[in-house]
Amino acid sequence: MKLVTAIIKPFKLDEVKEALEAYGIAGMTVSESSGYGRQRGHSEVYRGAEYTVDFVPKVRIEVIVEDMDAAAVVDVIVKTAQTGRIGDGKVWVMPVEDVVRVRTGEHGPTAL
Amino acid sequence: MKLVTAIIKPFKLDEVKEALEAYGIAGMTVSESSGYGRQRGHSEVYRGAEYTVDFVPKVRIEVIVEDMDAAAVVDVIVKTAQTGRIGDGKVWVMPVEDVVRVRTGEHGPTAL
Amino acid sequence: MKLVTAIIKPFKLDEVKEALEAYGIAGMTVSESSGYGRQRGHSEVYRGAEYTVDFVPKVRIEVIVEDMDAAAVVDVIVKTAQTGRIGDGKVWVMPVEDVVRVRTGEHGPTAL
Amino acid sequence: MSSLLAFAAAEPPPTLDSGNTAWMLTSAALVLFMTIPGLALFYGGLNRSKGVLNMMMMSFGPFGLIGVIYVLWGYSMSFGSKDIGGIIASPLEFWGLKGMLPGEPGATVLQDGGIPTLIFVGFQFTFAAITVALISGALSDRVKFSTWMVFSALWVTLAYFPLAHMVWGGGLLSGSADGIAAKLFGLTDGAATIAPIDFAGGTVVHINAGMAGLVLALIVGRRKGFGKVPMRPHNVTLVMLGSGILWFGWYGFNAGSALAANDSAALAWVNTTVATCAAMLGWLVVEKLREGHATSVGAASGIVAGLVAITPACGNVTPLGAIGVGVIAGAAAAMAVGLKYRLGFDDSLDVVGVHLVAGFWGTISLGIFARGTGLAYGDWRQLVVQLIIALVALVFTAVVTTVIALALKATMGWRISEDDEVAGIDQAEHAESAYDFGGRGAGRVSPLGQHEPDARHHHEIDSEVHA
Amino acid sequence: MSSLLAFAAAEPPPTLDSGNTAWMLTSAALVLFMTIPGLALFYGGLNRSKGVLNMMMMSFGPFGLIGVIYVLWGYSMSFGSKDIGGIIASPLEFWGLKGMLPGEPGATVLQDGGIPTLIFVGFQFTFAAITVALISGALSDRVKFSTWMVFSALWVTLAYFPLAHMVWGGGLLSGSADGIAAKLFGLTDGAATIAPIDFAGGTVVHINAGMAGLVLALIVGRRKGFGKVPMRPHNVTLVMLGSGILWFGWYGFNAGSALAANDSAALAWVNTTVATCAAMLGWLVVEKLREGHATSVGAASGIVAGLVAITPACGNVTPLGAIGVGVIAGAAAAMAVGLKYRLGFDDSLDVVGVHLVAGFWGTISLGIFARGTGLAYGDWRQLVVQLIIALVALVFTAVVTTVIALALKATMGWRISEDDEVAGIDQAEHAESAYDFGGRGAGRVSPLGQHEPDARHHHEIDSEVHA
Amino acid sequence: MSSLLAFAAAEPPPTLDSGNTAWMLTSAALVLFMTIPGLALFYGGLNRSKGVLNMMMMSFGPFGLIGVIYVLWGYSMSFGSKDIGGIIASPLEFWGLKGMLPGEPGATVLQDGGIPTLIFVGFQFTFAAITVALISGALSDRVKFSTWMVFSALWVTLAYFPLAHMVWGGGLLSGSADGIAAKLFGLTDGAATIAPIDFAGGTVVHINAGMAGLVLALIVGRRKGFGKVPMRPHNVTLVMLGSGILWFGWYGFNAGSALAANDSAALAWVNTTVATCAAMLGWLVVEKLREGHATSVGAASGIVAGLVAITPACGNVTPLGAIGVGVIAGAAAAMAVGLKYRLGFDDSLDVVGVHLVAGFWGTISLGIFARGTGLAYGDWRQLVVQLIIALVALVFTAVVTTVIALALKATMGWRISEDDEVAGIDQAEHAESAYDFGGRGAGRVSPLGQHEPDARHHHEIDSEVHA
Ligand SMILES: Nc1ncnc2c1ncn2[C@@H]1O[C@H](COP(=O)(O)OP(=O)(O)O)[C@@H](O)[C@H]1O
Ligand SMILES: Nc1ncnc2c1ncn2[C@@H]1O[C@H](COP(=O)(O)OP(=O)(O)O)[C@@H](O)[C@H]1O
Ligand SMILES: Nc1ncnc2c1ncn2[C@@H]1O[C@H](COP(=O)(O)OP(=O)(O)O)[C@@H](O)[C@H]1O
Repeated sequence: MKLVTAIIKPFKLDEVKEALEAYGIAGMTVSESSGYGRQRGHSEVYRGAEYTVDFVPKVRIEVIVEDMDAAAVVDVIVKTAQTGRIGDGKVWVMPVEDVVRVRTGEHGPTAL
Repeated sequence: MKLVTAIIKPFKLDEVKEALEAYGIAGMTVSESSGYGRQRGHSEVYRGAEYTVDFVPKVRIEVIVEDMDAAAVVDVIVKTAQTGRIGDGKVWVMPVEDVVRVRTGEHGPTAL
Repeated sequence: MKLVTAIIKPFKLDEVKEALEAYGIAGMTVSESSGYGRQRGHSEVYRGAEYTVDFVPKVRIEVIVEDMDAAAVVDVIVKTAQTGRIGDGKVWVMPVEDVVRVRTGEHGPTAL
Repeated sequence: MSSLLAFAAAEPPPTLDSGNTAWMLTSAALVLFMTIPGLALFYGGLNRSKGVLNMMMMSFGPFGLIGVIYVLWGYSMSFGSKDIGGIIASPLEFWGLKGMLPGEPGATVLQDGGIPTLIFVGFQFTFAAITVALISGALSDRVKFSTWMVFSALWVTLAYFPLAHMVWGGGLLSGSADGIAAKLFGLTDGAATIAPIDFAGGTVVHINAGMAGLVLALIVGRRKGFGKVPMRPHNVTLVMLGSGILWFGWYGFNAGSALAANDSAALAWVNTTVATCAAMLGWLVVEKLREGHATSVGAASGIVAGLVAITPACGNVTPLGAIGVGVIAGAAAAMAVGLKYRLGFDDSLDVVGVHLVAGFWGTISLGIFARGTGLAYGDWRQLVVQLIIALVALVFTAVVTTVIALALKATMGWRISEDDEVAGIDQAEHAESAYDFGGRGAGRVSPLGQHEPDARHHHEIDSEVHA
Repeated sequence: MSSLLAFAAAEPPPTLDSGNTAWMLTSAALVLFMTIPGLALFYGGLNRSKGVLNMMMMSFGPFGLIGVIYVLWGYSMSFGSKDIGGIIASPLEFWGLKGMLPGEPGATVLQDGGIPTLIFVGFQFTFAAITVALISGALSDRVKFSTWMVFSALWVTLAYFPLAHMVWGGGLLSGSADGIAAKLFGLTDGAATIAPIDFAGGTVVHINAGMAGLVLALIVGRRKGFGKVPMRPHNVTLVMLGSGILWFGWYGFNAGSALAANDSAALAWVNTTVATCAAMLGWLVVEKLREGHATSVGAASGIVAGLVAITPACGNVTPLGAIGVGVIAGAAAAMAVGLKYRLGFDDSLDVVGVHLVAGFWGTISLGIFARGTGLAYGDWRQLVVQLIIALVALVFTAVVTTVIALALKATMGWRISEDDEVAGIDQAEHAESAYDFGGRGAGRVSPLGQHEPDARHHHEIDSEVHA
Repeated sequence: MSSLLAFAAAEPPPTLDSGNTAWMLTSAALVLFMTIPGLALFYGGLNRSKGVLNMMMMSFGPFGLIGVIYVLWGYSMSFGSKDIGGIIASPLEFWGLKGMLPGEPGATVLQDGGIPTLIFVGFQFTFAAITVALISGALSDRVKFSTWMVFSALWVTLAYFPLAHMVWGGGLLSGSADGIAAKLFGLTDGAATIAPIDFAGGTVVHINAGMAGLVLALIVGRRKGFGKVPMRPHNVTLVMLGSGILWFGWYGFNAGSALAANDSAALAWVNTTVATCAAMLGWLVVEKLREGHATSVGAASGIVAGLVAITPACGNVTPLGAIGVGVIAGAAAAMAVGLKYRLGFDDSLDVVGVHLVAGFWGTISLGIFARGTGLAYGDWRQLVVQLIIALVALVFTAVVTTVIALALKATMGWRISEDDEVAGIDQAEHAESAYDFGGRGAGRVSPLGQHEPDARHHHEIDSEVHA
């Protein structure tokens, strides 16, 4: 199996979730994170001083998939999350040796 | 070495931590996340409208372990975090090529 | 490519970010997390009871790098984040099979 | 403010009453507290977190502006003696509050309860300011701050001051001999036999603000994602806090409108309390029956609905009548707030559902419950009078607000860019974010003035847009 | 409320005093502000975040209910003239506040300070409401909202109104000729020689609420994980805010209980201030010595303990005496709040440790410090009288509360399900969550009324239970 | 407090005025509310989250201490009749408020408005307490709580009471025959021809606190990372709430300083309002021009600057004059707050930029706008007098504060350790953290007293230090 990790813009989360559902992915795990890259942060002003916030809010999605699905899932995410503007994010794929469903103890693909 | 990642129900964190300690694991990293899967979210009501919250709060645990410990650690987590109810979570294992302890610069298993 | 994950003390984030920039790394993803290890938490007192907070706030950095950069990047992080005190954190390296830039759909090293 | 009609005509009593003055000093401060920070917190908490500061600034900003305006021409236009057609008074008569300061001969004019004119001015200012702030709830997350400030100045001058004059300053909607009520049912002792009742501002404040909110919601348009994306309250503790401050301050609003510390103020106090309690229960029961849960946002909203409804009525109904006014207000508003999703207008924080509905109900409820003259006492004429003033106020405001809003749409424009709306109005309009609990994620600090003032604002933001 | 005994007998003075009335209008609003939102925020901030809204609703909900009850039968039962056995008065005499409105002949009855009866009603209502709200601190995170509402109505009627009547309405615990104190040490001029003192509610409010909290904590049982899992305050800034609002509002409670703006109110003002300051220091010093740190939750708690203790005493001790009352109250409560862990009852937010302990101490402190009659002035009889009224109040409340609580346990039940408790009571009982800082994680929005009302509530939640 | 000079000399009128007393009871409570919790929230919200509780405790802690001190010797030193060299009065005369309680013969002394002496004591205490709390804004995140408490006690005694005596108690800076003003321009009817004006505390409160803040910021030194790491407000909704409470409470401060519910209080009410409105606009306009955005922290700060500036002037200028005082105050403070980065002193929350600048401007603005005697009315002598009292106050405070601060530096020390500062002062000094929204991350709970009190505090923390 593979772990697909995607860093995307937060407002794209709902769309990506729906696209993955439509593809047939039934589960995922999401967390908040901050990104640093080409996309610059913003300035804030408080009482006579200005602050630059370097990091930009991002959402981080993790989906475990079967090997054969990995490329397609990456594709779905990339297509849906794309706005064509700087800061759209990254998606990467890593090998997973085993997965277990906590509820049942099942191993491997059936645990998804 | 292996990285064991576990997505579990938040209230199981303390128990899992203790079980891992009992097994001999001395360190881990924990973060907040939200899960999507068979377990459904809940509804909230605000002034004439109802909202469905799709994501369910989860805790994400990362533990680096030596190769031989991986299976046992997965086992400990699964056993302790199990309630038998939908949404108990997933645990997965990935290969790690190197680990370093920042304080000393030690590499490999001794860095744990 | 490789994924370098680093767990460090939060106040070291700015320094590490600058050191990585200086090395030539242009992007990273950061999230808040809590660590458990040799470094102990602290106590808090509220109305006649005392609480021990076991987890210590940490920052989690993820950087995808080309294979040849992995060792050097680990080095830069370890050097910069080091204070020599317990709890400085861990850095680990994992294999990545593919990366995509969401904005353009580019694959592999050029996506970084 | 029941005694204002009398005041408009009567010569002032010669001595100051320290007790009444103490109560008015307190009441005026209480009404200020309703807006700053009460309403701002109530609305801010109901908003999404990316626009909470803008929502608060939509109360704070106009408050500052109207404070200055009220001293310059607002008081004079509302309560001056140089009436123009029953609709407005001359702005020049008391320009800059001239002639009213301590020691000035004609200026130590006292209201009939023996209070200094100046504290009456202060008290009335706070009403004008909160009315404008109330409207802002219809406009969250999408309006240029500059347009909103200009709107505030125009609207308070062209819609609020006239209505205050018509109702409380002896104009068309008052009980004066030239008013509509007198034309309808005749005069007794030189005033309308069946005088319209608006003790503390059902028409002037709530119908006025509610209708303006509806017009603006329609003209300005919806938030991006309205009805699709959830837009739920980001901080309910602020909502509860805001509703509590509003309730507390409302004693100044209602019992203060007796303009004296007397029997009438005490009745207003009790009626305000019991109607609000009943309205909270009314809202919660509707929720419980309809959705299965009584919510805390519902309790806070019921409180506001009850306060609004009892506002015109608090001096003229019995406590049992007040329970009736309240419970119906709470239930009706609870049913009204969902309408915006069906009808498709984005009255973001329910100015229409709460203030227009409850304000209208409160005004006509007097036709039923007013002691002695209501339907419940066998007379139908009060009901007619109340319906008429409510409708006239509604139409007047709708027209004036439409004209102002369209004029601004054509000139300054109302909406911030879509990019800015998605990224969040707090950053776009105020260069701020409300919360920083983690203390992480900021890079450099530079004192202002060390670089060019124009080179650095949020064009750096690569705003996040739906493609 | 020292003058109430006099009032019960005396004929009303003929004229209204606008100064006293102004102060009572203000005081009643201040006491309302203590609960809505003061106490709700104080308790809400001390609670875990998953139950903050329920905790606030446990103040708001009963407040609405008791507002209606007080107008219907509450005032009459507490202060009516038709006494029944020194314990209660007839609920019918002033049902719906009949006969008290402006203009009604026998109704413009004034209290002895020349204030309208209606504002006295309003003032007294706020006391009844806060007393019930205080109890809720013992019950966080685990109680059905419906049971709590029913309890509130029963308890205020069967425990609060009687005690108010006994102490302030001329009943058994007052200084009247038929009271216990008169039986003990005889009469002087038709009233007890050594009259019990409860200036603003040590027995009626704090002992009453504190004891009820203890009984309920025992009958309802502990939160899941009590004593094992940490349950610490989720938002200390709300706690500080709540304590500040409580302190501010308490001037209405204490100085307002003089029922006039006079010397006695001024003394109550100063004593309230200095006792509270001393109590805050007392609590902080205990913490510093015991744990090495003075905490802000400790400061807020010390403030409340001081306010509670000085409540019965504020009109009858010297400022130096008030320092003594306060410092002991703060230190004693700081030591008492840890007890629940040893004794194993889950008085979640320390109603017993703070209100019962400090309220009891404040009541008997008068036996020592009361000007003229306390031990410090060489007389021991006041101490006896104070001990007796404190103990009678304690036992009375314990019995009544136990009966009501057990009856509800057998019928409606007190506890939400374990699943719901673990998932969080805000979601389970109110279908809400307090905070949404991120603005993420919500899926669809649907206007209510478009699907079946019963088919959709939190049975969808797969609640998270300890297996 | 304009009437205090008269009071110092005059014999008290024989009767109590309930209206004036009602207003003073209210005003004193309002001023208390400014600090607890108003200022604490305002400062707390401006602070980083890791020090919000400490910042709030720096208001709460001294408040408790000064409450006790004021009763013991503070009132006597400020307003006693036993003057020592025009600088201070004997602490013994009214020790423990002796002789002032109801019923004590010489003690029912009334102020000239017919108010009980005790409520004047209460009112004045709240001024002393807030002045000390104001200073704390210069010291966030780095100061030992114990040193701050000791400083408070010393400073209020050696700097505040003397200045209150000099200005309001008939001392050197008053209009008395022995004062500086009388020496300059002679006497009329036994008092200074051109009396200094400080209606509600421009010198005594704001110049005093602002200068003390500057001295302490210099002596204590900067926060680690000051000027490099961003230190931005962690919760702007608290800042807005705090500013609203301050504004509301300030009516007690300013209009209450008339010591009566009369014309003068009404003028103070209106001037306070309109100057504050104008100042908010002034600040926002400066920001808009300079940075392109009007911020909400700017609005809140402008409000405070306006309130500060109008404080000395509110009883003696016209409403149009008040607009002038306000708008200049807001603009000037907006420009002043950036200075600290250039000059390199860490006045963390801008006590100098706001209170010293606006307080100084407000005091000398009277030289221009004072009705009848200001420059605008053709007389220059008021300006000279105002400049002199402002400068004398400045120098006096600078000297006294320097001496106290250096003495404490040499003995107790001011700073917490660098480790603690980096980890956060809330944990280090108070063993608390302000927020726990997640409810995760805590391990065990143990009731206090089950292990050794000294073996467990934050030496376990492996504090995180920059190596
Ligand atoms: N080397 C990297 N490793 C991990 N995450 C990265 C890396 N580079 C970028 N990111 C993540 O991707 C996000 C988008 O990258 P950015 O360079 O801003 O835009 P783009 O991908 O469109 O060129 C960043 O905010 C960051 O979260
Ligand atoms: N394919 C997946 N990839 C990553 N995380 C997943 C995946 N499927 C489920 N999860 C995580 O596991 C949690 C539990 O899954 P769920 O389907 O609700 O229950 P169960 O595992 O008991 O069948 C989810 O909330 C989510 O965080
Ligand atoms: N086995 C592990 N797997 C994942 N993270 C770990 C592991 N051990 C430690 N960590 C992380 O590293 C941090 C520092 O570890 P700790 O043992 O406290 O200090 P040190 O690394 O200096 O010996 C921890 O807080 C935790 O976040």
